[in-house]
Amino acid sequence: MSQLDFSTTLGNAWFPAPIFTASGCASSGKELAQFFDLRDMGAIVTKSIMTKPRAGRATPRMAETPSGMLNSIGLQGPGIDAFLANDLAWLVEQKARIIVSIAGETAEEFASLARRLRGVAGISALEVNISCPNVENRGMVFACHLESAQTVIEGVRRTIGGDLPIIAKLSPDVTDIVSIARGVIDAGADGLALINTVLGMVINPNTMRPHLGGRTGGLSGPAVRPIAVRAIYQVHEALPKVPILGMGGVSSGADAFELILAGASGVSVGTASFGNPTAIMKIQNELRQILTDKGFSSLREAVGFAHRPESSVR
Amino acid sequence: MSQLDFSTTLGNAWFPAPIFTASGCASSGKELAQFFDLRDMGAIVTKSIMTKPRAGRATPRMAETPSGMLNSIGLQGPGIDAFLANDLAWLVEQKARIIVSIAGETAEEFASLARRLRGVAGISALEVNISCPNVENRGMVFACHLESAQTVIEGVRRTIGGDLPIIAKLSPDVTDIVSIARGVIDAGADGLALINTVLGMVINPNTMRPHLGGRTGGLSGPAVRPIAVRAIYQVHEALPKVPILGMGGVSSGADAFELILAGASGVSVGTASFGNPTAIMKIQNELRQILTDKGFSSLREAVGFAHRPESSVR
Amino acid sequence: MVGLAMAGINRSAAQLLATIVGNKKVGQYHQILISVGDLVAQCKPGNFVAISVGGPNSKMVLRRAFAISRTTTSTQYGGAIELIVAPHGNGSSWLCGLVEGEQIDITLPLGTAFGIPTTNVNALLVGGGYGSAPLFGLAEVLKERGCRVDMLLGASTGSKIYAPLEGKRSVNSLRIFTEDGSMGETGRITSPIAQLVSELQIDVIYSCGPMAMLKAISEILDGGDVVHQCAVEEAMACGIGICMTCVLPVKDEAGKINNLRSCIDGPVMDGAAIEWDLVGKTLVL
Amino acid sequence: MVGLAMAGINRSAAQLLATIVGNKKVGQYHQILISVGDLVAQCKPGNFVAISVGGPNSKMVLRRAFAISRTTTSTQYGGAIELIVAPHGNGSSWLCGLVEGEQIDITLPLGTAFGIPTTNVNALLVGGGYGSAPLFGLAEVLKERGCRVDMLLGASTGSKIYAPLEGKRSVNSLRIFTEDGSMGETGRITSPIAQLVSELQIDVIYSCGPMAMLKAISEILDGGDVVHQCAVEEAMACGIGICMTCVLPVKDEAGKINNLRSCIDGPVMDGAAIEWDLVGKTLVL
Ligand SMILES: Cc1cc2nc3c(=O)[nH]c(=O)nc-3n(C[C@H](O)[C@H](O)[C@H](O)COP(=O)(O)OP(=O)(O)OC[C@H]3O[C@@H](n4cnc5c(N)ncnc54)[C@H](O)[C@@H]3O)c2cc1C
Ligand SMILES: Cc1cc2nc3c(=O)[nH]c(=O)nc-3n(C[C@H](O)[C@H](O)[C@H](O)COP(=O)(O)OP(=O)(O)OC[C@H]3O[C@@H](n4cnc5c(N)ncnc54)[C@H](O)[C@@H]3O)c2cc1C
Ligand SMILES: Cc1cc2nc3c(=O)[nH]c(=O)nc-3n(C[C@H](O)[C@H](O)[C@H](O)COP(=O)(O)O)c2cc1C
Ligand SMILES: Cc1cc2nc3c(=O)[nH]c(=O)nc-3n(C[C@H](O)[C@H](O)[C@H](O)COP(=O)(O)O)c2cc1C
Ligand code: FES
Ligand code: FES
Repeated sequence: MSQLDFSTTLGNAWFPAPIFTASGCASSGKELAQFFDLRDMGAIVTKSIMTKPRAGRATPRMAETPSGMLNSIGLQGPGIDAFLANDLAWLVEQKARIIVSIAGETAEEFASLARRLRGVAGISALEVNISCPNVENRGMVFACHLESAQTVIEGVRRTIGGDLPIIAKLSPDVTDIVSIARGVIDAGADGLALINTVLGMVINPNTMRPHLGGRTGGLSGPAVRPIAVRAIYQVHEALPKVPILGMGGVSSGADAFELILAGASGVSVGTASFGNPTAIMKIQNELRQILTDKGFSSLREAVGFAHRPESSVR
Repeated sequence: MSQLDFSTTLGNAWFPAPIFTASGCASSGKELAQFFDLRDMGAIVTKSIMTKPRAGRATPRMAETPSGMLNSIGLQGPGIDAFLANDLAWLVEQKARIIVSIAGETAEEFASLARRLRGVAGISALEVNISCPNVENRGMVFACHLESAQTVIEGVRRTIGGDLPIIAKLSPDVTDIVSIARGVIDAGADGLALINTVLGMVINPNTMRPHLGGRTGGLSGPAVRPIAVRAIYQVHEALPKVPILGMGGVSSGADAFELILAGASGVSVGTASFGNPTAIMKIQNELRQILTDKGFSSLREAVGFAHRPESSVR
Repeated sequence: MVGLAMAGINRSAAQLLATIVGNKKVGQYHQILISVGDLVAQCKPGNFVAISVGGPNSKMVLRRAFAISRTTTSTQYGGAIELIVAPHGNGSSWLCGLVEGEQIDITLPLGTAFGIPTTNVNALLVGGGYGSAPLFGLAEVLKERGCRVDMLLGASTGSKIYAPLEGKRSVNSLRIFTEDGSMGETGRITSPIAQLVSELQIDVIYSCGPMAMLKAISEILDGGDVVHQCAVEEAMACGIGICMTCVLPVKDEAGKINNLRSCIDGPVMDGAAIEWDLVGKTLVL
Repeated sequence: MVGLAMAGINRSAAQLLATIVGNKKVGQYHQILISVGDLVAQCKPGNFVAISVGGPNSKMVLRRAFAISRTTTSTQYGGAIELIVAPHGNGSSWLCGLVEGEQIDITLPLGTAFGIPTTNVNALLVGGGYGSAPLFGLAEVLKERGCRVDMLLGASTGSKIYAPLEGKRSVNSLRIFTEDGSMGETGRITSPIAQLVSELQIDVIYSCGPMAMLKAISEILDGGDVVHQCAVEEAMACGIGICMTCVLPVKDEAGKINNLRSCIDGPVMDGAAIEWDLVGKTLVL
């Protein structure tokens, strides 16, 4: 049997392996690096960085739910300056592949973050987390409205120029994810990240009030995997040429395989790392085995396989 | 300690207890009746009935998912004539309280179903399941679009007259559930049922194709409970006077209590009955105990309690 | 002749916390004995049970269905049922990992039973894999009625043949087929059926096993007057008739095809009434 | 004097499948012994472990954190750690239900340890509920350093006092407070602190217990020069610093308040640096 080609691409960025961290679920990378070598996975996707340092939301910031969890971190982070000086510099030094996630409160903030990252060496791609509230438009989430989503991506595209792939991260909390996906691609995104967390709430039985400091939170973990698979499948069906970084509830190689069959070219792992610090390595090894066992000679062949007519066998 | 008032109302319909079956999860009622007395629960909500007999979707129709399941039944049912003659007649005979759920492919079909039910004795309320595809509008789900949702409810309201409460059942798969909720109330609904299943997909690792005959399916069970709580909370916050029949992943009294605190006046139980035929009785008994333990003198006091300022204690 | 039990709801069904009183590995299967008290009297060959799996913190929300293989009564633990479980996925593997004394939440008996002829007929019992499980109990009942009972068992390989020694005594002949030839004759279980039907003047075939096997038998019998009582296995979410996930297209007497629930109008169904070619297809009424 | 260990990432942390070698009920708690081999050498009083709960089919996706109560080495099972677990919700109850020989997925040692003074000081150890767990091991270490060690334990009721007999030997005095008076003196554990601090000329307080207790101690000590090393307990999703759920508002030397992760900048933190009034509030930088 020939060697499996496990590499993948997102736009013009190439990665030797298809498993990534999920934004906000690997901090600055240092913390996971004591459990495995960051270079062994596809890439680290950094937590979404904003212009200024941010303290995030009030605690409690998490609630465990059946096969999932809610979080309301509120994008706590050091701000772009400290991020570039410390976190990014460290990651570059480690020779890890890096996807930087950015978030803003206004379309202008996204663009100015992109400007700061333009030309910074060692970055493979930019993930644009538009699943955050737009302070200029009644706190509506950018990714929930076509125009605001497009405005952000256009601004980033214009600022960053043509080289660095832009991956727009979408929220599943919309009536029609395909139209948002198409819109951000038209606006200049090279790829899509699907899905961010699903809006949820847990009420504390003791206080009888919303448990999270932020009242609502984002649902992640295996509970949401069927929603992620559906979103990836729908978008890949409509836009088969657009690369997708899939995520949502992946905690095994079989889960990652499911997202890839649906249309993901790469898979981010978030919540699973909380439950198991070596989850990413486990998932990556299991996925390699599954692809080999199924007779695929490359990861690429498996991407979107679920869309082929039943008659096309392996 | 005084007796707990466990009764509830949805519009002008009164129920001695707040736990109901969920539409499509209790068949015609006969099947559960061998495990407990149907009169002991709030009411049976029938499966959504359409005009003509319907065979539903192809099998496989279900896939288990982490803490949940997908279904793609496709509204299999006997049609309104056989339903009235057999299922409804039997339920009336049992002296069960009955909420009839209706579904249609066109707004006109909903109205004509309402016409058939007008004046039929023994029905407490009508649940209008608008979470199904509108064949006249590219198969778009009625509940996902304000106008189509409103058109259905207006038609039903006009036909049914003023007596029977109309409960509009909404889909969580929308960008802004509050605007849909407000819209259907404006259009004449007396209450809301929240939430229907969340659109999802599972890919079969063996065939490497979507597992369900209908490709996508509806996600239900504990996995979706945080989404249900959030939807109920958001809608109750915006429309505190509108009664809500809550549902989504309830499998214990504590779960039901959570939905009630969020704003539900009654709670439907679906998937939990598949895993446990006596789930409804268990949930109802546990809920009664919790309300008593917390010192509530009536269920009604607990409805929407999570919205009261932290300072208001029990 | 052989009336098909179209019971609808199985009125004897009850839910209980039952104790595991035995768990033995037999080939690739686990023979699991569960104490269920007086309910054994209600369990007929063909009926199944639905079991809650994974314990109190389980992410598995649905029950798993298993055919009742045999019923016994002992002075030690009273009435008990036996299941033959293949450790396949998470649910069945969990069940196979239970030890004596542990308790499970179980609903039983569910579904239709094999119809038992009122006169002595010639019966052929065909079991694929763990599908043989309910056939040994059935064979005993048929022998008591004075029937001639022959049996065919098949599987891909020998370790997937479940054929208890005691069971063999109750049949007139037993032939075993494996696809890899590791046990009995080499080949498919369906290959000898046509010949046996005419040689042994078979009146009724009782079958249990994979859907493809049941379908193949129905096709072999098509047009003839051999009755085919088959125990089907469709994915079931509830097992008690409330979810509509387990349907099969079945023709009624007037020739109308309808999606029937295999959990309450089955699992034992009339093989000739099932529209095998429509299984997994969208039915238009 | 007493340096606070601000270790950031605990470089000794490792993940392993560990075997339960003991599980004993003590009052309302379970004393659980886990074999972890040579890692015991890395475990310091104040460190904690994170344990995967519920087994392979668990709906619980997050680990649970437990303070390391003691470490031991035996010829029988090598190095082992001891936890004192209150069976509270699903995760801890599952853990308390494990029997000897079962395996758990565990990450350890995590977080900061109690800072140990380099000179002999007077230390007061204050433990609420199972918060006393890490204090006995700490007391031994302090005694070895020649410190005077006094201890206060408190809980709502007597069965929630965890006070091993052997542990008592290593302290100069032990006073117990219960709110219902069912054991020791009646009242809150915090009531005698101010007096003890001056009577015994306390240099450092080591505390572990509910957040409200830690806060109350900090308030008592406010403005004075007694060092307060407290082991906090914030809800943790990961325990290894990657999720940002476990933060507390902490003032740095320049007086700037920041949300620090209590799993890697804690659980042992400087009580005087924590902005107790801002816990659970939104911080604006
Ligand atoms: C009427 C009936 C009788 C059965 N009798 C037996 C028996 O005697 N011995 C035995 O080992 N198994 C039997 N099965 C199959 C059994 O119910 C489980 O489906 C099987 O053990 C796999 O479950 P799992 O949890 O291990 O696998 P998982 O992969 O975890 O199952 C996931 C889901 O898919 C469903 N599913 C998976 N495979 C099948 C299948 N082949 N048929 C139906 N549903 C499936 C399960 O019910 C479950 O909901 C029977 C099924 C039915 C419907
Ligand atoms: C650093 C640290 C040390 C701890 N040491 C001990 C110990 O020595 N002995 C002991 O019995 N418990 C200890 N705990 C608490 C323990 O981690 C669990 O939170 C507690 O056992 C409840 O978990 P559960 O699964 O039983 O409850 P569940 O209600 O199922 O827990 C649900 C979720 O809420 C979180 N949670 C619930 N209560 C608390 C709490 N009081 N503090 C933090 N998170 C909570 C859990 O971590 C979990 O994610 C410690 C916690 C931390 C953070
Ligand atoms: C604690 C936590 C923090 C997160 N922070 C971010 C973030 O900063 N930016 C972002 O785009 N997504 C963030 N996410 C979403 C994840 O990147 C991912 O899209 C989601 O959790 C689904 O994947 P999972 O189920 O594997 O966790 C966060 C998720 C969690 C659980
Ligand atoms: C098998 C199945 C069939 C359903 N059929 C219907 C239906 O006919 N009409 C309807 O309004 N909702 C239907 N639903 C949705 C449920 O009524 C309910 O809204 C949803 O399942 C969430 O509740 P649960 O998590 O308790 O199941 C169905 C759900 C399931 C699982
Ligand atoms: S399994 Fe639910 S109806 Fe048959
Ligand atoms: S628990 Fe995850 S960062 Fe502290």
